[in-house]
Amino acid sequence: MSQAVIAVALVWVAAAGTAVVLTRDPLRQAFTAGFFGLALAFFYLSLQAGDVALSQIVVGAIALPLIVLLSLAKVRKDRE
Amino acid sequence: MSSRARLVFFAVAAAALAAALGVGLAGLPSFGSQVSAYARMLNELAPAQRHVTDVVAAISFDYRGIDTLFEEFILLSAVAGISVLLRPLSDETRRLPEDKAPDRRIPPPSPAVWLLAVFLSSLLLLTGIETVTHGQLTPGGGFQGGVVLASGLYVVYLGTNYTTVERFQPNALLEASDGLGASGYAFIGLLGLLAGVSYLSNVVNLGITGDAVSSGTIQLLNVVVGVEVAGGFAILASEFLDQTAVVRTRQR
Amino acid sequence: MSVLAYGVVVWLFLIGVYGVVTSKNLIHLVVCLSVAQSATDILLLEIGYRSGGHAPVFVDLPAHPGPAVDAVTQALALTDVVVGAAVTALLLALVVQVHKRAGTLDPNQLRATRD
Amino acid sequence: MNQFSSSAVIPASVVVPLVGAALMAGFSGLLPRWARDLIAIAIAVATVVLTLILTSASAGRPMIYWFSGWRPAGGMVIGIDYAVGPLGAGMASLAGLLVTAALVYSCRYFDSARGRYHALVLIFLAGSVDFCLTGDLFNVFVAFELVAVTAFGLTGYNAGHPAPLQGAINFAVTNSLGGMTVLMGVGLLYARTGSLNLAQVGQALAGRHPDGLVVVAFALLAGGFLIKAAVVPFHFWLPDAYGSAPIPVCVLFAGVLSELGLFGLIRVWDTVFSGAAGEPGPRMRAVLLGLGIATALVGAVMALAQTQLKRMLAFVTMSHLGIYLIGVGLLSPLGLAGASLLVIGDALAKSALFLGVGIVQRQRATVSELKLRGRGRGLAVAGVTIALGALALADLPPFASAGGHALLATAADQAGVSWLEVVIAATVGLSSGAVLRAAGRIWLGWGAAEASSPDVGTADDAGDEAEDRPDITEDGQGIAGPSERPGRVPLTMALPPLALLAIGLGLGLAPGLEAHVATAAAAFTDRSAYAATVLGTGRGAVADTAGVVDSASHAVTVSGLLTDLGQVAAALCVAVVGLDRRAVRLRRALAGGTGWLRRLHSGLVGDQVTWLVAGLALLAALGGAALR
Repeated sequence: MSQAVIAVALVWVAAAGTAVVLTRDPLRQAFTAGFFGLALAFFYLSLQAGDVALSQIVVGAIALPLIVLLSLAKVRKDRE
Repeated sequence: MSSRARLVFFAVAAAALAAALGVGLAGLPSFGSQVSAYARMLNELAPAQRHVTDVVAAISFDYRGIDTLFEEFILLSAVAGISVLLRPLSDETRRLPEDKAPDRRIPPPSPAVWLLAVFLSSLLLLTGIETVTHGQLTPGGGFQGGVVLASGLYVVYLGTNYTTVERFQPNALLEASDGLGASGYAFIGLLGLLAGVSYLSNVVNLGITGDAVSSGTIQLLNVVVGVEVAGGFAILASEFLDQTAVVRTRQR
Repeated sequence: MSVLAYGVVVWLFLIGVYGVVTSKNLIHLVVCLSVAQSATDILLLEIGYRSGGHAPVFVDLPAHPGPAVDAVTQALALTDVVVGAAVTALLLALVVQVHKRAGTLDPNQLRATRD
Repeated sequence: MNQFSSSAVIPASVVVPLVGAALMAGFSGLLPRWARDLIAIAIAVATVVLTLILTSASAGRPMIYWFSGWRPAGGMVIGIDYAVGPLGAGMASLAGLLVTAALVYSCRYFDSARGRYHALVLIFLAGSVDFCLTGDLFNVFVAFELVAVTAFGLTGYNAGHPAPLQGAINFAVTNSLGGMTVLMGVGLLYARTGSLNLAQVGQALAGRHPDGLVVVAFALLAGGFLIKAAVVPFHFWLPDAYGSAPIPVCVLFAGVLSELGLFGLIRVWDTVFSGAAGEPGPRMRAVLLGLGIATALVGAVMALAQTQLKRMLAFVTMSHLGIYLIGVGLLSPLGLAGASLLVIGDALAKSALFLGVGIVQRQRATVSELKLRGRGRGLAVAGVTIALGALALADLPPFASAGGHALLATAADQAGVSWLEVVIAATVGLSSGAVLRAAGRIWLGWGAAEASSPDVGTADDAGDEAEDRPDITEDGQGIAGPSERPGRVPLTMALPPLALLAIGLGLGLAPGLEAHVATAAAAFTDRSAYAATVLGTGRGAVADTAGVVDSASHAVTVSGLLTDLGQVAAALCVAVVGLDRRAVRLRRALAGGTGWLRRLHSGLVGDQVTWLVAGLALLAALGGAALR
């Protein structure tokens, strides 16, 4: 894939990663983190790393956000 | 340290570390300019030697198969650790939501939702199995397929209500598949020893490159990894769900 | 291009660590740690990239496909993704319990091990 | 033993504990508690036997095992190898021995969370063995993470209390960052050399002047290992984790876990970086000795300031890690041999100490030295264990640690830094003195019942809170807690600490042990012989060990024994000063003078990570100064 696509993906990854860190509210962060996971997967795909991209999607965009949300739900329930 | 002092200290330290990393990374060959001779050799040899089309699978499960054995046990340890951490302790009870208000029954999910969940989860099941078993051919394999299989189970959780699933207690089955998958990897490695070669040597018939059944132990290992990962991730999700849905601190 | 590619690695690692240092919520902290961790995968894959290279999947290729990218670093990154997921999940379990036992998620309020 | 069976021992030493752990995790719900205990202990013992076989079989020259049958071809390494030498295999058997002791001890100690405890402990063992034997850089990273992930879960095992959970979080965050730096270092070296094999990477770097990339790769790898080894300023997580983990887990941590970090450091130095052009050795020695001295002294001073026994032992552990780093950092075979023998001797003593404290905790429901004053009656086993353990840590002959101390002293002498003896004696005097002070207060009833330092933090109470109250689980298999039914000390808890001390004594009496260890260390530090054996380029390449062995067999001298006794006397003095009523002003002054150091140990993960970043930057600067 062309250099331009990779460059765009790199900027996207850096911006999304920064957004994840700067999103201080965990609930919103779960969504930015999912978005970051997708950005990473896209970047890996642009580097011709299909296996890693697939892992990144199932982990970064599905499994981890799910567990973060469940942890948040538990924490909120405890506070009630 | 006060939070201000910490921030200043961190800023200085991080700037120094960034400079150091910059110096180190500047020594790398320019981006995209070269690939190691080791990698070139494996790209060239693996399809012929191991009857795979996805060289990454051959490296993960054959050339560097012992790495992946330990990787599976990292996952197993994490799942076991999470089960330990989230086990209901002596001051906690497991209480299903309807126990709180016995007169108010939770309505069963509507048939449409149920149907959708069954459809979605069977779709995920098929995709998962396909991903697991074609690891030697295309990107994907035991790990990725395993997570997809586990997510099929999540969908069942979502489509019915969790307490119904909870009644069936599928955990023993999931734990067994987690443990069987991981030990299966270790046992398949023994085939090499039994054949008089090395541990994890690929001694099973390699088949024809590109066939649905090919690449010998690479495919077998993918299958056991799929079994382990599916069980492991399902346990993981159900431990966290359990905490949210049924585990309560006992009132004092 | 090299500056951008390797610069992103340094940036993501340090911004993730910055998040860990300044975090006021343990769940946020754990996710920041996973951001720092992704920098390592990016570095590995960048090391193995070859401009114009095709994926190390030798199926349906044109007659003269040219060089492939490094499959070794991909296998390493694959392992690291799994390790990262395992550690993140384990940390979240710890966080859930800490909240139960200490009643707070603010890492600066956790004083049970202060000397 | 024929070719096949002797080589199959190598993979068996990791496969046996792994298979056991996986089946334990998957099916142990089907087995009663006693069967789980028995199976887990049998597997640990089997692993000890396998690694002991390897220790003796690899004494002549390293055994190389290529997994998946991929031997190097055309000068290029294809697969992953285990490069088994007596030092690595010996370390692995030490891990197995401590795991066995911990498993026996936990039979009647707490609930096993349906066998997952056994699974985690056995995987910890397999990871340690892998770490000690592997010859592949990336596999080192995988082993690093495997050991770490099991350790995080085990630290937080008593999930009903805040202290272990916080300790586990600090531990997990800092050590995960360590894993990341290791992996980045591996990536950089791979980019430079195109290989992941220690021997081949070392060959590629040998004889060249290190540039920025190699320096930073070293700093990242060393940083990761030093985080695990809890070297200043990466050490803050250690007291939090070791001070709050369950006692049987502390045994594994104090004896093996951090030592693995030092093992990784010296392994990578000796196989990869030591061949660099420009004679980096002497400058690197200065860096490592500086870090070692700082760690030893900070640990010892902090140990003295503690009244919570587990946290005190955690700092004692840390101060001894500093001493090992001094030995390793001398970068000579004799120094490494001294450190190795000390690791073995001290591990046995420290484990016995932790187990002794565990008995006290079970019977008295507290680990506060002050609350326990004069309440030692009826705890004879624990008293003997703690007193003897502290003396063994002070290198009292004939414990095995005394031999290690002698080797280390000779090595320091040969390197022209004999003043290190003073640093070591001070460290050992302070840290063992702290333990002896506690023993005096508990069993002799000496000293006051309140602290001399006014600013005692919360860590003191955390010890009581973190007591290993068995948390009864859903299967109802928990054992009644100590507060409910202390009763007599079960044999499974009394025997392991005594057995460990006896082994330490027996090893110290074994003739020629110093020479054996020195031979092993000489082979370990010979980079080109290692590379030739792994890559199969020089069949006859055997490290020259004659000179080292000669020094080693003359290391134990009368003056050396007197130094040992001097250390023991110093420790006793420290203990007396710590207890005597007349020394109260001195104690106040000391407590006031070290208050700033204690306040740095805030237990906050944000502080710890900040120190970690600063330490990495420092290491990069020092590494640059040493290597270029």
